[in-house]
Amino acid sequence: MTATTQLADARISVRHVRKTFDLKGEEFVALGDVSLDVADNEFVTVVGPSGCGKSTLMNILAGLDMPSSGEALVDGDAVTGPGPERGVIFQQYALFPWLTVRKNVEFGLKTAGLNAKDRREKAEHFIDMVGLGQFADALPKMLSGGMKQRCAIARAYAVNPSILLMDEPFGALDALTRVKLQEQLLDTWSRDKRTVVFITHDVDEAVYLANRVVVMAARPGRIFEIVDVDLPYPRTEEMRLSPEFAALRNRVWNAVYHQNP
Amino acid sequence: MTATTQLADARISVRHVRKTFDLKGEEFVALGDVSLDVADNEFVTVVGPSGCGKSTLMNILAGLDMPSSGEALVDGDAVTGPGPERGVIFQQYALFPWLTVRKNVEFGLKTAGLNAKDRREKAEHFIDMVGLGQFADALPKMLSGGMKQRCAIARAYAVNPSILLMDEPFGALDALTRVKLQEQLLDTWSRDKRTVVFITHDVDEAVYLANRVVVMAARPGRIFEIVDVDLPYPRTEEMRLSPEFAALRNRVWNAVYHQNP
Amino acid sequence: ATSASGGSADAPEALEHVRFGYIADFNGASLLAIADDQDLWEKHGIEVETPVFTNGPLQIQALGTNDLDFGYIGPGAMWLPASGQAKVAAINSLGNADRVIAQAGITSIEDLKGKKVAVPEGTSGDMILTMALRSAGMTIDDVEKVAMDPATIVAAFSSKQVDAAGIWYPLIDTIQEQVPDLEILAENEDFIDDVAFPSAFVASPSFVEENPEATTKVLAVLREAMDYRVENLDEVIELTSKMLKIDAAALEVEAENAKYMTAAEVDALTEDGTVVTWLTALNEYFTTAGKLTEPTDPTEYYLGDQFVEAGE
Amino acid sequence: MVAVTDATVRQTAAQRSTPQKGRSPRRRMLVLNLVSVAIGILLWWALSASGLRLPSPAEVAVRGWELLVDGTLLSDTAASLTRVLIGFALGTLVAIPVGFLMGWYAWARGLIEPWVQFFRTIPPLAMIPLALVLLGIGEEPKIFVIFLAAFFACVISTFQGVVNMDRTLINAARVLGTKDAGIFLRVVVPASVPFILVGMRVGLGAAWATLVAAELIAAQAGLGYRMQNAQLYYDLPTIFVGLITIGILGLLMDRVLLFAEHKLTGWQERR
Amino acid sequence: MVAVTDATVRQTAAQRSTPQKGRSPRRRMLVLNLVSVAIGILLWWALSASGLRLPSPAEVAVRGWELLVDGTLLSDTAASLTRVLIGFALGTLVAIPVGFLMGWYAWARGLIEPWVQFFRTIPPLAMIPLALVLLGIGEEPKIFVIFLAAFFACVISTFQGVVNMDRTLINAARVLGTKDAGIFLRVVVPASVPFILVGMRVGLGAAWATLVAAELIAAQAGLGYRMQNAQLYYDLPTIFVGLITIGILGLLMDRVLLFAEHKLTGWQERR
Ligand SMILES: Nc1ncnc2c1ncn2[C@@H]1O[C@H](COP(=O)(O)OP(=O)(O)OP(=O)(O)O)[C@@H](O)[C@H]1O
Ligand SMILES: Nc1ncnc2c1ncn2[C@@H]1O[C@H](COP(=O)(O)OP(=O)(O)OP(=O)(O)O)[C@@H](O)[C@H]1O
Ligand SMILES: [Mg+2]
Ligand SMILES: [Mg+2]
Repeated sequence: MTATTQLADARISVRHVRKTFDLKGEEFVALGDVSLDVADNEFVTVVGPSGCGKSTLMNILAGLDMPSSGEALVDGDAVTGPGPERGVIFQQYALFPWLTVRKNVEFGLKTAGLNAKDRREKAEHFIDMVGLGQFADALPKMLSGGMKQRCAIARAYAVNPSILLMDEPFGALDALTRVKLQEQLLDTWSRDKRTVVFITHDVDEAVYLANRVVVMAARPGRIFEIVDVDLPYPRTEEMRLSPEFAALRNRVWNAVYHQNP
Repeated sequence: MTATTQLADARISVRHVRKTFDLKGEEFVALGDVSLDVADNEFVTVVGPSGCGKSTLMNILAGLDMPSSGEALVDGDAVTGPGPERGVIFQQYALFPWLTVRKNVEFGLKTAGLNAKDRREKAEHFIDMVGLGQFADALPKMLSGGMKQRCAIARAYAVNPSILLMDEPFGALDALTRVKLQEQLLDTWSRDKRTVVFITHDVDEAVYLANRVVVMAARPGRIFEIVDVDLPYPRTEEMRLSPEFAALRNRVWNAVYHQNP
Repeated sequence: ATSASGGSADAPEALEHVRFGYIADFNGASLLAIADDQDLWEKHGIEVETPVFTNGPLQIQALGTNDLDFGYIGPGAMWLPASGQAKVAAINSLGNADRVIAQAGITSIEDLKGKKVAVPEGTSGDMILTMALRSAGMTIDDVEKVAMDPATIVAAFSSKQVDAAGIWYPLIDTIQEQVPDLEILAENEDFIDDVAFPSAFVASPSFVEENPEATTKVLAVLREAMDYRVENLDEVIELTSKMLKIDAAALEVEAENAKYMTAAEVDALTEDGTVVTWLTALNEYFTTAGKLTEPTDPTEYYLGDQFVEAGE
Repeated sequence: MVAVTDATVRQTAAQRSTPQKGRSPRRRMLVLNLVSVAIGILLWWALSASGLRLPSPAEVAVRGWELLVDGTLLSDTAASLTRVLIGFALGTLVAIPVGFLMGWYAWARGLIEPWVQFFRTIPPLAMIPLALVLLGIGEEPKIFVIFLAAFFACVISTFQGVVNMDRTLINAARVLGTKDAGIFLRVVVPASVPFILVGMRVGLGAAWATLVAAELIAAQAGLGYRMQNAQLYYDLPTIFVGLITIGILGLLMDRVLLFAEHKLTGWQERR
Repeated sequence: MVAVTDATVRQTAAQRSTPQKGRSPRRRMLVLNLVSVAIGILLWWALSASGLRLPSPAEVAVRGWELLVDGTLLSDTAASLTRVLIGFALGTLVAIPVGFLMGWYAWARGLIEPWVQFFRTIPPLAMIPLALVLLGIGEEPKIFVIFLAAFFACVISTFQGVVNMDRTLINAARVLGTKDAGIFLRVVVPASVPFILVGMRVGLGAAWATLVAAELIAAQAGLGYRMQNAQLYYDLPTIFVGLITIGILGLLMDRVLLFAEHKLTGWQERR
């Protein structure tokens, strides 16, 4: 079962993307015919069982991997490589181990050509935002897992991309920090009109943040169901406790739960 | 505020452990005077904000790092290095990238001196248990994040240690897989009389699994509160929905939430 | 090197620049030490540069690439001028330092049959061994020849890894300290009638052709120094020792084992054809040894006339 | 630049998903290699024709043919190859455990390092008299000199590989109950393979490069010996035949190492 | 074995938490170094006393003193050091971008690799005639020969470093908008530092070891030249003074590299 939506003004569109890997000589289908359109300023979350191809899909959108067939378009052009308009947060953080937190966050700013002072100011802002102020001069090896993840978030935010591709960005964070960062993300998203594709395992989180929740299924990796979330923004803590929210959460839960008998 | 419990028959006891790191010339207190006893066959979960010293504490228990002062005892002996009775699951998986999933799981069995056939059988069992059967011959680089984590879990389980030290072991797993593995863990824990120290960010998970939930606080890393979970085992899905569970969850939530004003 | 300033009365015009290579032993360096000490270069209007080399063939190569104008070679490298790669500008000395030595108990050349004999290929040590074997009616194939460089032979002979060697003083002195009872089976004088072991100064053919005057001036310097060397050998040893920073005692041994001639003596030997005979004999040796296929006539590469001329 | 980057992505993707196309980049590589060699030979020809005192490729080819026909080249190659192979094999075999000891145990490092550092700066030429006194004039001193060259190149690399190891993997092995010997064999060695292979490749070069020095020690045959001999007689074509033979043999052995590396480090995500 | 492992753990812990104690292991290392050197010298003394034809440490010390007093040692050292430093610096400076090109662009690899592989197996001794033909007898050919030795050791390492790079870091830089040049300078170079430093350390050894060969080319002064000269008269003490000076200089330069490495790779979790 494949769910497809075709939007006229899609910022991102994935058209019949198929991705196979060579797994010890056999062809392994990581993604089998995935199609998806994401509108401008849309917030899409992706949930699905481990190994269903979420990261693979994100790599293709980021331009780091090419589909075996089909194509991914961003702003109407086929994706052939990474672009500055797309910011990526990797599942494995991918911090530069030889740079301090500050230098990591400044990395993209330097590429963008900002001068030292602007870089520093901007980096400072995002480092404080993720609560790493005290560790601005620490190397990645001195950070805890959650702190590394926050550093990666600050790095991606700093270059101010109009599309954010986030692979389980809050997975290693405690509940409190997570809620804070969720709020911040929604805040910038609504203020700066970003387009977000957000992979998560937390169904609550998926519903709380999204315009639409994409539920994927495995073997082969495909879109199982797309759940529209009709709750208004800004979302509040009360909404989390509302029956509508519970209903949506259950729908997503069931979609994830019952796909694999 | 330091909460201390002294048990007579503690399997693990942490006595006034302090751990400092050198952070760019300054002394950073990762753990300041932590004391904790874990009884035999107890299931202790640890929650706390990112960077509060959970992994540091676990490294000390594992014998991979030494406290700056104080001591950690296992079965009454000071911990001076890793021991075969303590199995560890690392926050960063730490799979051997040159070995297949199967060989990774067999690694500890080979050290234990099992013959090839027994190793293979045992490995097969645990690989199937974490749902990686199809990927037994895949290298770590071919696995998704959640699959790597499951491989690390299988590797730790395979050597059958009587103490399990688990650092966010289910953090990268989808809800469904996570629940399955929680059940399996509780199952073996109660059947094989293990002692488990389990770090997590998921308050639900912490309450659902534990005899006691240790809530840590940061700056300096310390034990903020210990919440006894008086729910009977085996725990069921219904229990998760019970008011007692909700009350406990709220207590833990509040402990985590309100420690940092 | 000598400074360019303060030209002498003989040479008011611009000094000729000459690059003169040498090897840092007594035979190779003594004339340069004298010329330097006596300011002979300036006297003859030459500004000299004296790069030091560790062997002859490398200098010949440098002559060929125009990095050097003159050089110094031992008898073992004499086939290089004979194959047209350099001119022999002057004969320096007659070597008398080469010996075939053997471990105690080996008393004749004939005893060497089947024995391990170390030899630095393409040197006068190689030559004396070949001559010695030939004089006993043998060839190199009758012994087990092991090629090594000279310093290695010292180690090999001293530690009795080889039975015999074709080698020279002062290295033999060093060996003798370790193996006092070594036997000397042959020396240069044994073959004085057949072949001499002359060391020589060589020049780049193009330099000689293009700068005949400078060549003559250089030869004049050499002549003067040669005379001085014969007369003041002890002093020259001191001078050379200072220049090379080598113990005078070692140089003395070397000096004892060579024959030094005055310019006039060399003139005489040149004019009566003796020098050409030596060179021809060497060519024959090199041809039989397989190093040369078509040797040039020595008169074509020995600048005897110019040498004599330079004295007039 | 962007175009190239994209090409890389595409190629990676193609390689991963369609194995049957995997041969094409390899063939392209071979073509590039051949083009490069052809350019080199042309350059050489031009240089030798332009009056530089170099033998022309044709002269060298003729001389090579002569040496091949009269058997010299084969027997020389056999002699040299044997020496290099034995010396190199021994050198790396000893270097890997020694490098490990140095990287792993502070005491071993303290004791061994000064000597490794000291001896590896000493030219092989200078080692010859010592080798001869200690080992005679047979094959042993020659192999010993080559051994040293390979050893020193490889020991530094292995050491660095051990020192640079990811600690978490060692920790993972330790908590699985593995002791030092097991950690060495099963964790440190595989994880250091990239470094060890650098060491082996550099060591292989060093071994060949030392050959001439080694064959100063009373060699009866061998490429280095032949070249030295030729140098005395200024026989440039023979020297070139020797150089080219050594170059080609070195290249072939390097390919074998590269192949081994490919097999051994396939687990890495690499370009 | 277990005891040692535990000691390591403790030491790591101590180092991390109490910086003022950090000096103690370093001092211990120095003591071990000194012990090792002392043992070496004793062994040498014993060997020379036992009738092996080696000069005794005392003789060598006396000769060293003489050479020092008359200024020869200093001027030789200055001459050799200049050559090695220039050759080595040029070698590594060229090797790093070339190694990167080879690792990054398939075409560059295809074109360059055969020649790198070929030339690095060619002994420096055999390069001398060529160097002389091309560059004359000044400082250039000497520096060139040393340059080659350093270059080839370093280029292989850099290449390997680039090839073995963690792809995710490159991807991280690419999604931040960085182009090839930036990726090279800001990602590949720092990430390859451990490999590059192996190359530099091996290259440094190679540079010193090549010195003797380099100074065959009409050197006026220099340690290699002095040793060669001494060989004419089999002046072993002078040769030993040369060897030891080279060894010590090599050791010191290696320490500088190690120090640089420590600064540059402090970000790594290491033993
Ligand atoms: N290089 C590769 N070679 C072979 N198989 C691969 C490779 N990369 C990914 N795969 C396979 O593709 C599938 C999808 O992987 P992907 O990383 O996209 O999963 P995911 O949905 O992100 O899972 P998770 O939630 O665990 O991170 C997995 O089964 C994985 O084994
Ligand atoms: N090598 C080190 N040098 C300096 N500081 C360190 C080092 N290792 C850990 N720390 C600091 O110790 C603190 C505790 O780290 P730890 O990894 O134990 O946190 P954690 O509770 O596991 O956090 P998380 O939930 O994010 O994994 C952090 O602030 C971290 O910066
Ligand atoms: Mg993933
Ligand atoms: Mg942690």
